[in-house]
Amino acid sequence: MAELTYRDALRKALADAMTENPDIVILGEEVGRYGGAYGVTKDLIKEFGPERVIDTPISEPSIVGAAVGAAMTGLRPVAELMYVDFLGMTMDQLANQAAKIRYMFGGQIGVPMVLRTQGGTGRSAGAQHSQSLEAYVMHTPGLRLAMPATVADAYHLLRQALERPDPVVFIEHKALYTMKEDVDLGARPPAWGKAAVRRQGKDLVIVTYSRQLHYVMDAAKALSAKGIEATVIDLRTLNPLDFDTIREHVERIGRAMVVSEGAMTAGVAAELAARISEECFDFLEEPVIRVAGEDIPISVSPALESGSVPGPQLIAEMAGRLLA
Amino acid sequence: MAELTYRDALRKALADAMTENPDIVILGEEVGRYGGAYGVTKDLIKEFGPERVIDTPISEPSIVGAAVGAAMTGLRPVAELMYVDFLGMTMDQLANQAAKIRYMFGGQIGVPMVLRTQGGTGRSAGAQHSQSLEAYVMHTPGLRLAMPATVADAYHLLRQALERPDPVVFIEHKALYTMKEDVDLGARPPAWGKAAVRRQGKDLVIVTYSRQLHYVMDAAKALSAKGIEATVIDLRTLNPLDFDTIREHVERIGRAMVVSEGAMTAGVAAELAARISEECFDFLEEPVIRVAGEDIPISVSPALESGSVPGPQLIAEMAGRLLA
Amino acid sequence: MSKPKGASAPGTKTNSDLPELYRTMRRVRSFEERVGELFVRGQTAGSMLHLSIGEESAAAGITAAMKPQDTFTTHHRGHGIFLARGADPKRMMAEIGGKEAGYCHGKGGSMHIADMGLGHLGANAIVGGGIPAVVGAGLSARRKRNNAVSVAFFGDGATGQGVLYESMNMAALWGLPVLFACINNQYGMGTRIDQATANTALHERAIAFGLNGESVDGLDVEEVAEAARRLVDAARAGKPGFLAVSCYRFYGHARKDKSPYRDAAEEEAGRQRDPVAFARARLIERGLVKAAELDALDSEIAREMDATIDFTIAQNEPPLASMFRDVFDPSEPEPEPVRTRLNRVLATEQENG
Amino acid sequence: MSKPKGASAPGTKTNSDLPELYRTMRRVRSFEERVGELFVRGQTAGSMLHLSIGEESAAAGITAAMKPQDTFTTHHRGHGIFLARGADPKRMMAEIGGKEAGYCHGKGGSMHIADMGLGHLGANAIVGGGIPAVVGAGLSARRKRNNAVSVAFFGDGATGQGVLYESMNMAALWGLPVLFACINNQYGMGTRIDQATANTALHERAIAFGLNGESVDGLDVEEVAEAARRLVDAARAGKPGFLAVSCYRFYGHARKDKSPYRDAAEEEAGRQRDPVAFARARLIERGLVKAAELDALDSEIAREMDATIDFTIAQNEPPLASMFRDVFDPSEPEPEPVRTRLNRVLATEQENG
Ligand SMILES: Cc1ncc(C[n+]2csc(CCOP(=O)(O)OP(=O)(O)O)c2C)c(N)n1
Ligand SMILES: Cc1ncc(C[n+]2csc(CCOP(=O)(O)OP(=O)(O)O)c2C)c(N)n1
Ligand SMILES: [Mg+2]
Ligand SMILES: [Mg+2]
Repeated sequence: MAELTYRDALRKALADAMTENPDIVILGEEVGRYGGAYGVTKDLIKEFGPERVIDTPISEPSIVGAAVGAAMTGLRPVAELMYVDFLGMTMDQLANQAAKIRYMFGGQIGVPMVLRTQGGTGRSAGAQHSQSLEAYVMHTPGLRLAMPATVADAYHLLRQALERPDPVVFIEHKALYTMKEDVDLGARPPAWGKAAVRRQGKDLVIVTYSRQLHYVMDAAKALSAKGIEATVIDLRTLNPLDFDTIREHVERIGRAMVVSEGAMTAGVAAELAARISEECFDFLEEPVIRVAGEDIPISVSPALESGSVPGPQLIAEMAGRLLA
Repeated sequence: MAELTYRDALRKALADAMTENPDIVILGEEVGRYGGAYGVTKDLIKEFGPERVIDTPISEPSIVGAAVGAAMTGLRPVAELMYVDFLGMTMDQLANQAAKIRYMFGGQIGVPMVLRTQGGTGRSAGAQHSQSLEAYVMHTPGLRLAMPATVADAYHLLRQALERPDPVVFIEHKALYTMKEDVDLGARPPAWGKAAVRRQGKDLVIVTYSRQLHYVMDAAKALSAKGIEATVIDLRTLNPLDFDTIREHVERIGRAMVVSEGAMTAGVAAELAARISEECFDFLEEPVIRVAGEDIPISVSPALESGSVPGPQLIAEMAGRLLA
Repeated sequence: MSKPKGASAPGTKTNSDLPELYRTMRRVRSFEERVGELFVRGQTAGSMLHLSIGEESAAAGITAAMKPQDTFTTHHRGHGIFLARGADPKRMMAEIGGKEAGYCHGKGGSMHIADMGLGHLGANAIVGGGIPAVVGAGLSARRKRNNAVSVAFFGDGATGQGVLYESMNMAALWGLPVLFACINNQYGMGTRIDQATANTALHERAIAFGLNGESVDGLDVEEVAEAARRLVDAARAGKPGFLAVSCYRFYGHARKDKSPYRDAAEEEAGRQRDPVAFARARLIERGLVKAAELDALDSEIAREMDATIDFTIAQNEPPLASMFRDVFDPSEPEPEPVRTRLNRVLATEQENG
Repeated sequence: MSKPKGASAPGTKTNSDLPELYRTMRRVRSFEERVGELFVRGQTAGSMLHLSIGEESAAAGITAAMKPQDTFTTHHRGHGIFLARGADPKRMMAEIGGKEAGYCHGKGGSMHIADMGLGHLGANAIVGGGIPAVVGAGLSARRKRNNAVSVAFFGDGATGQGVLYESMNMAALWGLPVLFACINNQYGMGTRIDQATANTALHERAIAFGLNGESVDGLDVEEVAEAARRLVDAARAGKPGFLAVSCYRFYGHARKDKSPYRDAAEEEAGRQRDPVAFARARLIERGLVKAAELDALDSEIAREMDATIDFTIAQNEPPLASMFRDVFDPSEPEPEPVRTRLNRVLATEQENG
């Protein structure tokens, strides 16, 4: 057991994987000398050299496109987008190229790359640096999507992503980098694609991922004090989606809430709610409740920023009312 | 009443609006001399001149970005993306700029532009020219989204889009351009943001939009022959979303299906199904069924292409089983 | 200084403007120092604050070449440009503090400040994001025949972004009244310009696309102002241009960056290339203004800028309900809050359930 | 001709290759004519077919400069390049017909054909979409020390796309073994090159980014081959390059386009600039091959290419179930079909409902 931050767990995952696999290269803005805007790649350039830790110009479309080409020619690139908000510039290379190449070319070749990035609110960074855009990725056939909520998952999911045969978008949360946990990295992690049940309770199931897991756990604690016990499922990966785990608990409990930081409309929460509603219909005693980001841009004003996304209080309040 | 194609209705909407409003300009690839890849802007350059119908280089991000700047400085641009599949290159300008400018700048100014494009299957155009990407747009706060299914709507929705104070993404369907209808353009259209009930029936509600409306109507006919009567709602705009109309019918009928050509996971069908499931929970006798595009890229092979998206048969079959 | 200055007549020697250019630069310097202070005092909204200290000649020199009808976009390091254009430093500072009284009512902050009244079409947190807008503004100017030029301000780092070349190509093709103004402060975060591109003579690219292109030393604000006038005038006449102003980013990229990737000697030399000090020395050297007068001016500016901090601290945060405002036009319904939706869903439940 | 040709030793005069270059060009011409025929016979998958007739010298000349280990990406008009590189015309034609026997089992079609065996990293229906991949291939080559060059083929229209400049900048900065090969057929759909850019000397942009840059007349395949050899060799040595091959798109943009935007005289003149005819005349003029021999070669090629049509027509469509294959690696579960999902949901309903 060692105390580690989310940031350091990510860094260690990269370092360990790079030590084992010489084909892994990192490319992105400020990943080398600067060590990454959020410090995740700190000193990796010293350890692995500039041929494997490549500082790029500010050219997001071509960073992702170069990763595609590198992946097709025998490397295993980790491209970094400094903010998930820049996904918009790269969606052509990501969704039209990386995601479709194996398919379009009839299975001749895959694109085993990882696109690492970070999203979410918490730094007063404004409308173009605070978004949660995982829904764009989840909606795109051909892409895998991992979003670690814990320090252990930061490590394990990134290691696993670096073994996958297909492109993985790996979205960290900017508010989690300094979070610490005691972790035993030697312990066997859950398999890739498996959700984790973070808490068991008989009254309702809350399905979530990434930073919202922590808000949900806080809410669950508050609910517990009032005698309401929630089962909390952390999805860990949104593609693959471990619906079996969701189904098992929802069918048993009959009440479900989904929580996501992304904007509500046509977002991840919509998919989860739709899926639960259709697959577990006969078991549901109440509608599946979506607690998600407001359908508005994010402000720099800290009050408006935190008001724009779910927090423990809203989650607990709505869960309480669902059971009232 | 005059017989008009969807294409010509769009063209007429542009021409009529441009005649009335000298601030409207069109910019995009091949919109001028060529008349548009699908002929929608045919001869408009002759009528309105190259200052108002602007042929651009192949630079999608900057086409959308230029439209943003033009809209902020007093023009009312209609930017054309030849295929919605190119949205990926423009998502930064669309989602980070056009959609957020009014908000980020505290309401100082809006971005009254229309982004016209077309999507969908039907031409063996392959994975990068056949997508239905409306979910990306619907998920993005700040954007309006219109998707006409009929000739009359092609005209009226485009005219209305050209009066809106905010950015409207206007997605046509490539398989509809040659569709003909007898239309009376003088008749008062439904208000912007209102859905149209295309058919009334007591047994189930089918909510859809764009080309799938026609498949749904075909399916409804087949169902009717078997004694099943469907109410069919054509959304016309996905933002604003006319949920009141959906609610009214679903609450009365108790069974709903949503049909969309877009990939199922985290798509428009997910939003509609989630919304109906949560808001109409107590009225639903059966789960809301999603019939949507497969979570796969689109092939050029005509058989695989048409197999990848819903058709009248699948819709009718599933509706029939829902009522069995 | 609360209104944009009209440019001098084309071709005028700019020497006579030096006192005014100095004053503008001094105000930018002082304002930015106050932003740093506001941050230290924990009164900014976040830490993503990018000071333009060292780059004042670009702000002063280029805005001096612009006319009232002209428009512009800026980047994440755009305070100085906006102030030089005539912004109210109080409303700027309040915006940086995320306050209701700010230019954007606390929604935009440092990186998304704008003022349509001054033709400021907006700062941008997307590197290169504001560039194509000037092409559209150029199209508007041409159609409206309003003789306006539109200037895109951006950093050397933005030369990595493809949209710049797309936009330059369009501007050249259509002969638009547009200037691409690149503030080359030698760094994009921790990446020195020669670590980001093989040919650091950035203006050569513009020439290859058919624009006027120049690089100028930002130490001397008069040189900047003259080059800007040449290029803005040509743009107004239908030949778009590109101007790279070479300068040095005195401090870290954002407030928390201590620039460990630069060595002390380099920083020292870079800070020697101070356009404000250079202009001051020249004013005295030319006998245009006395040192004591400049001291008095500097103090007056310092007092003005001090007041921006007090003003900002005294302001309120925007009200929570304002969150749903301005997503769409005020004539449109606001987006429904999650809470309202859930209240309805859960209320129905309680009635019917 | 079913394997890629090794390049001649650097610096060799290419004259001696002319018969081979002619043969390659002739095969491309014949193949493309058959694609047109297949379309007329209603046997293609769709009508988005872009013939490279008139551009054969770029395909033949540049691929002649490439070595077996080299890789490349192409654009929507890439049949000729792939064939010149050594593709099997039957599998190509089958792919264009959307058949199971095609290179991509009918999923890719004309615009998404690829063959890893020949280093073909894929055609692209996104203008400019395949360009940045060669930067990545260049990084691989360097890390793997495999001495491979990667070539991005694209049209003049792709010079409107920002990714081209981003990628050229990266290639120059890192000294990658990469060539940007622009087939300048004067048009992007209905837009003539001078209607898309102010400076049509496209190679000047590359030079401004620090690459080697040349423009060459595509009428003469030997000139193309020589320029390509120079630039590919330099790229292999670490100096990336850009080569614009000027030619003329003989026919419409895609099969249905009759090019009403071009006048007859221009088309006539353009088609006079026929690289295949030019090479043929030169072969005879130099006494290298007799006309009768060329006639025999042409007939042999015609027969080979005729067979591609028969082959294609005889092939099957891919089975419907293959639709779910190859979204992900074969070791992974296939995406669940909508029908399967609905069957489960509706079955549960029937059990429990
Ligand atoms: C599209 C995009 N990529 C990356 C970033 C992160 N980022 C912010 S500023 C910056 C450096 C910009 O350098 P430059 O353009 O030279 O401006 P400077 O900071 O030097 O003023 C980077 C990489 C961003 N904001 N937007
Ligand atoms: C990103 C993108 N924009 C637009 C198109 C539509 N389109 C297909 S080919 C083409 C013209 C391309 O011209 P050029 O690059 O010169 O190639 P050519 O057709 O002349 O070979 C256009 C605009 C596209 N496929 N992709
Ligand atoms: Mg800089
Ligand atoms: Mg061309």
